[in-house]
Amino acid sequence: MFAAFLQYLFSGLTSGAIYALAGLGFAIIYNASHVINFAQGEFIMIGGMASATLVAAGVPMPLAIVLALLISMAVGVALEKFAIEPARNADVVTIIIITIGASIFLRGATQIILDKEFHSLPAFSGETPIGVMGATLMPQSLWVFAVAAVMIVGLWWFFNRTMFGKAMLATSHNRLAAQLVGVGVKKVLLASFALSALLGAVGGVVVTPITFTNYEAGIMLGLKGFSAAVLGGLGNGGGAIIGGLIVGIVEALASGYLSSAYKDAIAFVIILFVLFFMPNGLFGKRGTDRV
Amino acid sequence: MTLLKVENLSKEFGGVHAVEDLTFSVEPGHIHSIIGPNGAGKTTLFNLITGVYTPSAGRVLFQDRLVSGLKPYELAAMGMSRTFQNLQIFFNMQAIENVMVGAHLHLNRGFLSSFLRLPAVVRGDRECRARCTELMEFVGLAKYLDADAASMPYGALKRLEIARALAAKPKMLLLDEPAAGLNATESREIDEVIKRVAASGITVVLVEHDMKMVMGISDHITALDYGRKLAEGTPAEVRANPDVVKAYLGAHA
Amino acid sequence: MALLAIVVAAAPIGFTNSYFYDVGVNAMFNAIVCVGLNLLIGYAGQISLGHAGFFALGAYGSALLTTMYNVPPIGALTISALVVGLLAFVVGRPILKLKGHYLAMATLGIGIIIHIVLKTESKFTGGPDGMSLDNFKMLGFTVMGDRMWYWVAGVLLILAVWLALNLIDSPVGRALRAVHGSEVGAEVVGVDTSSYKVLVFVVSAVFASVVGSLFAHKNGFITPDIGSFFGSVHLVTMVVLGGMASVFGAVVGAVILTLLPQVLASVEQYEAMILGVIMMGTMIFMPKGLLPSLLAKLKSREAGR
Amino acid sequence: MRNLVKWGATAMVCAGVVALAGQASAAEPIKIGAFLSATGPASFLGEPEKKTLEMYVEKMNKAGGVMGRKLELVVYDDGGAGDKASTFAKRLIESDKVDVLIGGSTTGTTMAAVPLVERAGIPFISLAGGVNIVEPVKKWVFKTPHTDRMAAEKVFGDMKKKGISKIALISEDAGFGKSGHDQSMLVVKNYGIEIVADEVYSPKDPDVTAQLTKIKNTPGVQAVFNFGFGQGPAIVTKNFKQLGMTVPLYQSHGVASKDYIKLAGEAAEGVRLPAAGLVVPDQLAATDPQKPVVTAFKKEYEAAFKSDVSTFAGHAYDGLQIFLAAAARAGSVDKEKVRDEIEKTSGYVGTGGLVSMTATDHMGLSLSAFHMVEIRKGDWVLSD
Repeated sequence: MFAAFLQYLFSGLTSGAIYALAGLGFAIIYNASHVINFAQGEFIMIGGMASATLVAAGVPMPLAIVLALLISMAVGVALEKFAIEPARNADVVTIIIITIGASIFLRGATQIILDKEFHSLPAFSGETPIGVMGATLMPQSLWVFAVAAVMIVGLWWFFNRTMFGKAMLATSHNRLAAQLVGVGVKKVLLASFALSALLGAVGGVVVTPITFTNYEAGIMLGLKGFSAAVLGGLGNGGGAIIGGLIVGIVEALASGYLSSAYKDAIAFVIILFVLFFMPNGLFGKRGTDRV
Repeated sequence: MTLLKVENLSKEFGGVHAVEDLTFSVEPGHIHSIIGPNGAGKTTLFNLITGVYTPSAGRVLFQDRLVSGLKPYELAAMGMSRTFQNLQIFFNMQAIENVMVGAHLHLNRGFLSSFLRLPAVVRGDRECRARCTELMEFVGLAKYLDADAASMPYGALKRLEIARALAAKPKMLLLDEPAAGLNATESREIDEVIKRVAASGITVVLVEHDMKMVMGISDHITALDYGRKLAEGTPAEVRANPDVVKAYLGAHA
Repeated sequence: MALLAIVVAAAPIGFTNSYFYDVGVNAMFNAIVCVGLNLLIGYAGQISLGHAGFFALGAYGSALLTTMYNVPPIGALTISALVVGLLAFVVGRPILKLKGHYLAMATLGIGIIIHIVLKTESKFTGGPDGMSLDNFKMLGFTVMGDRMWYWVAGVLLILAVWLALNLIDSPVGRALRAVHGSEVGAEVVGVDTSSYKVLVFVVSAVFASVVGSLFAHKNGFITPDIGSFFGSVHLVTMVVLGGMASVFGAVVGAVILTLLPQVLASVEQYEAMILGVIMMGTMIFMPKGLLPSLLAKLKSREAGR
Repeated sequence: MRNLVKWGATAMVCAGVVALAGQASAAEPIKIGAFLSATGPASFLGEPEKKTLEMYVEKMNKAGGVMGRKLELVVYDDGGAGDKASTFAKRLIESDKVDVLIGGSTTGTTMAAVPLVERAGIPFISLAGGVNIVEPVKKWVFKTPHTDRMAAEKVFGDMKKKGISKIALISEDAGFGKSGHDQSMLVVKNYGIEIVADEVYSPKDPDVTAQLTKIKNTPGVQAVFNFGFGQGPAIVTKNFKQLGMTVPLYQSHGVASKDYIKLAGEAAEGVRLPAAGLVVPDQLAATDPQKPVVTAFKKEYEAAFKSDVSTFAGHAYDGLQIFLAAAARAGSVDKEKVRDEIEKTSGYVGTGGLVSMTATDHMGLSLSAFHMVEIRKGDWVLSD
């Protein structure tokens, strides 16, 4: 009984950590620009596809991964430079449509440049399941947790301990003030896209051995990541992580104890209820309208 | 009869009292000014009176009816209307349409009749447009009759808010710093408008920093500091109050 | 308005066969949904990423009621629209308290939940493989064939546009636009903003439901995919691309995005890339949408003369 | 101002119409229309199908065409969406004026086209598995792949042979898996087998250990049967192994492509599934009439595309061949005559099996067309 519960929990944590990484990317860009980047899932896909293709082509795995991360970052920077930057003052909905357009474009391009098939990467440290009190866990899941944790710590350090990170945070709180003290808003935006593209690609690389990847893999991850970020409260990195874990665990418990057909629906119902009572998500800033 | 009664009203935000145990009343037909240094809680008070915020304690009575807890639109229907310190203009609409929204309560609001464009709606709209044109002229916006709100200068928008509030045919009009950010000429013009509004029988509650204006047009003044009432009375009385001089004028001197 | 009628009436001159009529009908159906959705998104400023769900509910409502309970099509359409309206009313209250991206998330959730239900309850809906239904019959008269559907859709589109134009330029419509401009500003002059938001949410949902019912009858076969997240995104894209807060803009957006895949079908695999570039390009260079941006350009050129 | 709006709208509509009109043209060749899911969730069905059709049309044209006429292929990508499929089918019939329709990679896209195909009266050969495509029989609609019901029957037959009577079903909640699930439920009783656990997953779920744990903890489960395609079954297989489940795992014909083995890796060892002879041409008995056909097809396909052949490619090949043979017998592409001839197809040896259609059977395959295969050392092993 407990073993089953633990297994559901592991299952949920594995999915949840993946969603959390996706959600974190949303949070970073939202923080810097108040843009919801619906192409976030595509960064994950590009990370996975690029590394898998390179490995298949005979490139050693560590090099392939580094290259994949660089490719994804380049795509992120290009997206910001050519699509977001020129439309900076547009409506929120307009920018949403731009990022959706970008995701369609990136999927289309990947499908032509690479292919439409599913790809996988070898698991980083074998495929021998680890038993924990009657439940099992794949070593790769541990990799996902570890990478997620490293990312979170790294981001915390970056935003709180480095000049540039602090500047990025400042911009998100008050763009005008940041400009006054000489923080380049443009540079911050660019950096935020590069950073979340990197984050997405890292996520893409570590989850590919578990979930496989193809040119459409980013759609679902993007959607779940968005859910995670909103549930946690937009712009709150920690919130996105917890949001992702909650979504993953709810799905796993729902399929374990209720109905696997309705597990996604159950997750959304829970998100809806949270929003009804906490309209800014679990950890969102509760702003009273100043009038 | 007293038009507005504020009794022991308090509002706190996370432990900080923006308004504390405040009591005063507004007599019909008066121009009643609320003064106080920045952060004294004037705008919070307005938000409490008009239903934008709900009070933490105390109550508000409008025309002897308990109104705290009611929604702004319900208060509007009872004859309370206001403007904002931070403009709340409908920038996606024309200037005249902004004013016409102000007349919302006095128009045929039936959904089906709007959808089908029934003659009654057309007639109502025509009359409304004519009246709103007059209102815009009244506040001195004659040259903006065809303008989009988004293309108007700041000073004009301040008046547009007044016109919109007037279109609701209020018994009491609350003006939140109508002269802020205006130059001397514009300020004088607003002064005129307020006087004329009051002359037409509408009670005016005014928050304003421009002391010259306040002292010149007010019938009654309530002075606040740190959310509490510091003094009240006629302009002459308040001006002579040593607490006010110390807290308010002193702070500025 | 009159010109829209002329366009609708004259377009078939170029139609050499019923495939063109079919695309025309789809374009106009989408246009009607978008006119309704634009009231919500463009005028009242409330986003919805779940309207394909309402469209699908209308379609499945009609399919279920006509095939399983022998309800006449017009009755099925009406009942479905009422149920969808009621559903939109019930969920609208709590959802529309949310703002911006949170509202987007909530509507997206509603849409996805509807989609999952339609997919899963295969006893009623046939599951992912879809279900079929009969022609639209009314008063002993059967709407059949693409030509006849074309004229039905054309008349309905003109009716929808007329209704929308009426609404926008009325006290109710101004109140809706005021909600977009400033909710507090609208509240303090007596506009019950939350009721108006719910109202327009319901209206746009009913538009989608009615069109969904008709679409189901026209195609004779429906799959749950019509209610997917992409369907909703597609609809929003039409509205935004064509021009928010512009009734004709929504029509233009719907027509373009319905035709585009048909035109791009010949470039096969490049379709997605080109579609993405067009979406991004339009929004970058015309952030207010095609129609309003073009009009503004024309206007400034005229003024410059 | 308002006029401008309208003129703008007119211009758009006209531009669209002109663009569409540019597509239409009529010519001498025999026109084959196909709508396939070359992108979208079913792209690994549509993609090889499309490649196959293109390859063989080109090949036949090089050889001088059919009946002295060239072949012309028009393919549209419906992305797996039913409404798109229906519009493209109409376009193929009305604008491109094709002589035959091949396609509908999935049951949903096929069924979306059925009403208008029946109205227009054009031979239509579907490449999808759903049994409801040909049951009840529709005058103009045929199909080449085995039905999902047959796959289920083959699997249950195999289980029965092994004395298995209690199983768990886990299926994908999209078209293929859902339909397979429903058909399995329908026929399972005929084999004296009871489904004691019934779980589903979404096509893109990253992890299904929760569902499998539930199955693992259901008492009496003697085997697990997974109905799905794409990456889902590979994840199921890996998770199955992870949980240390030891009962036999059966997959459906939806995974009969090498990609599955590649993705699932070692975890796929010992998995059993029903598949057409195409996946194991070398292992077929020398007397098997299918042997030369599938050997040749596999060789040609893999030479042309440098990728492993899948049974889905074979469905398209069979569809094309059945049509061309019928047209040859009819001596023309007259739609009515071709339809009649397709219905008379008898003893055609295809990649999917021996096809003999009748007025009441528009598929013409029997259970013998399926072989049970087992995955051993990363390859298919015939195991009937």
